[in-house]
Amino acid sequence: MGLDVKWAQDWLRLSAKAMAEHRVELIELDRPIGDSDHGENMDRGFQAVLQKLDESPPETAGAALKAAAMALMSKVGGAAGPLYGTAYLRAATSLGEATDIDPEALAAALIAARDGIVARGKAEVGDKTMIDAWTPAVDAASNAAAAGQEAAAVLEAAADAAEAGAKSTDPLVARKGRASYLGDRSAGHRDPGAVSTALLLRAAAEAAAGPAVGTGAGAG
Amino acid sequence: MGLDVKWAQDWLRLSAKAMAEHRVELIELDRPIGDSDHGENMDRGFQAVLQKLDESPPETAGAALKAAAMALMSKVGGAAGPLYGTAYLRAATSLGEATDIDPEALAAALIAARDGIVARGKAEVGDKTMIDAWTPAVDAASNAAAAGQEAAAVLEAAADAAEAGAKSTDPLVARKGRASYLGDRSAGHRDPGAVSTALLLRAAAEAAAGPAVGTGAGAG
Amino acid sequence: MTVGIVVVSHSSKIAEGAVELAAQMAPDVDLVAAGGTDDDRIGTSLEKVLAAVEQSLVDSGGDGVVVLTDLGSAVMTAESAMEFASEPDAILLADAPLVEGLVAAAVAAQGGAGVEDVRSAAEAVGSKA
Amino acid sequence: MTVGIVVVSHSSKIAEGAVELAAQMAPDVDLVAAGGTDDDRIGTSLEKVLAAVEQSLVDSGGDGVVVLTDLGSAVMTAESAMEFASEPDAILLADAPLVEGLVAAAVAAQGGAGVEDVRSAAEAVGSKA
Ligand SMILES: Nc1ncnc2c1ncn2[C@@H]1O[C@H](COP(=O)(O)OP(=O)(O)O)[C@@H](O)[C@H]1O
Ligand SMILES: Nc1ncnc2c1ncn2[C@@H]1O[C@H](COP(=O)(O)OP(=O)(O)O)[C@@H](O)[C@H]1O
Ligand SMILES: [Mg+2]
Ligand SMILES: [Mg+2]
Ligand SMILES: [Mg+2]
Ligand SMILES: [Mg+2]
Repeated sequence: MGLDVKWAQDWLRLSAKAMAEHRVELIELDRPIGDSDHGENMDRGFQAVLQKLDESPPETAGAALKAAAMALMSKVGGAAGPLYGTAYLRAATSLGEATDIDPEALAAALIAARDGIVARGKAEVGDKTMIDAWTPAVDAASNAAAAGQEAAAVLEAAADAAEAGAKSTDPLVARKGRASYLGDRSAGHRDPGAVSTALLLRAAAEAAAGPAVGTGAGAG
Repeated sequence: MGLDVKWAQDWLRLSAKAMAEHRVELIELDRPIGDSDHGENMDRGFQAVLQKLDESPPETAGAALKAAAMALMSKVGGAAGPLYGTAYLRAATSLGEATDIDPEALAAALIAARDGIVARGKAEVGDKTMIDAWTPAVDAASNAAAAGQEAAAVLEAAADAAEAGAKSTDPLVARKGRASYLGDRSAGHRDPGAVSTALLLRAAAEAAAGPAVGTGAGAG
Repeated sequence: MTVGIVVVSHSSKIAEGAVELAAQMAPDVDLVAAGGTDDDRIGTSLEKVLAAVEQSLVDSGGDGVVVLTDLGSAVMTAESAMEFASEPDAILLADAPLVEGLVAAAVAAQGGAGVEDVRSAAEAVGSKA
Repeated sequence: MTVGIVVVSHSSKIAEGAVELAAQMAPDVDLVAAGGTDDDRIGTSLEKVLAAVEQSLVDSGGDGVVVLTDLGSAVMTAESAMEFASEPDAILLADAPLVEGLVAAAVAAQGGAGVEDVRSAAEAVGSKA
């Protein structure tokens, strides 16, 4: 049995929890190379996601991610809004009506998400953005899926790679987003969006591995 | 006997009267090729000039023009503020402490005023600005002074030339100021600043020719 | 009818002020401000931008809409809004400085320029007139 | 201490909004808004600009001041103010888009750049990051 709407809901609920818990950390990361709002943005955005899930429980994983996309685009307020919004929207499209998501479909959805961020933000690996977490993550997920691993393991590989990718932004000079205003002075700081990406993918892995969380899980 | 502080005060009071009377006309001229405020700007500016003159009556023509310059720069609000402000300031500097201004000194002050506008706004004749009124005006004034004419006649020559200069802006395409945003569509309209310049120089001629006007005239 | 213009800024004050400034030279052009987050913090809001674009599509009666933006994330929000808009093909995003480009675009629209020319007017803004 | 920055706009809303936006990325930089006429119509005021520049000269403690402007008459008002300022040589006018240039200048000032480099940062603003 692959992943379903319960997983998607758990993922989003664990994401909201992670954003709330790491709110201050993400704000502090955004301070030296941004405008000190990434934690606030993500927390607000995922609170809106929770509200949407409660208001109208989705029938499929795709529907859950689409609802999340709309909430993030409307409520985040910063660059992360259209970026994550587009990512979740493309992932939702990739998943379609699927109710039993196998590892290949999962990896394809993650690739679609990453491609959406690239389409929206035009960043490449090395530009010191969330793409530096997403691209190694989707590569790791694809490899794990191709190697025949379970969905939970695929997501764990993605989360591990995203964490490493986030760390890899430390020495980089930003070429996209607000941090690019700082030029060389952006080096020596970790990109906040890459860190939030790692947190979100870790939440996805936890949702696939662990027991149910939160309230409205498993409507499908 | 040349011009004195009484002339300068009369000039400024007649200017204020002209701006109030032509307020709507200047607004209408500024509508198709600007932002419909030139009449409002000039009226407000010269009301502030009157207030300054009443508050502290100037001792010399130079002091009167300097007070007017400061009032115009602060209260006009549009391009005409720094432009006329600089003009009156340079004219004041040119006149210095003079209490008996001969036609040569008068022409020199007008030239200084025009040069101030050029220094501030970088416009040339043909750019469809107030310079298209000022430059023929100072040329006519210089010629009249060199030909040995009286101050009143010098100013009348300047006013006549400014009026012709203002009319000459009708077919021009604006290359400076807001009207330049319109490109070719600025042709077929008279420049409001050139018209206000003609009105101000006409006021100068009337002040030199006629009897005293207003209240606080002739403190020097 | 003229081309409509939407102003997407991180600040509702900037968007409103820019609209007031441009309106002086373009009184017949529909200028719509979409600044700030939905709760008026500094940031952008897809909902605000989408609502502004849809209003502008109606106001401009088929003549098209040009969108101006300030910083990069406003561009991304505007692009997202275009994907959700009812007539994406009628909307052009200008790569121009917000305030200066808006005045140029508004004057072009007031003069009856088409949507492509309005965008070009914004993008052509160089040194200050 | 950092370089001070003065924002001269025809609109007090634009000037204030731009300062709020830039302050997020440059919390230690003194940013002073000088927008609108003295009675807050659309336009510029020598008195407001001069007061802003003098305040900025003090705030910046000798590090210098960069002035950003929107349309042409704001440039002329700023140049006039510089003639009356107590330390004209410490003030540089940037030929840059107001909002976009301000953010770049503020970030440069926050990073400790000198007055010439702060101006250059504003003037180097190209496509949106
Ligand atoms: N063009 C882009 N492509 C990919 N990611 C980007 C881009 N611009 C910004 N980001 C990401 O967005 C993060 C900042 O998000 P956030 O603080 O919410 O937005 P803002 O910068 O508008 O305040 C950055 O750390 C970076 O990872
Ligand atoms: N660079 C310039 N050089 C000379 N005159 C100029 C310049 N820019 C504008 N003007 C004059 O200013 C007049 C407009 O004044 P006004 O309406 O008060 O200012 P604004 O255009 O800022 O609203 C124009 O008609 C023109 O004569
Ligand atoms: Mg941020
Ligand atoms: Mg932000
Ligand atoms: Mg005007
Ligand atoms: Mg004006």
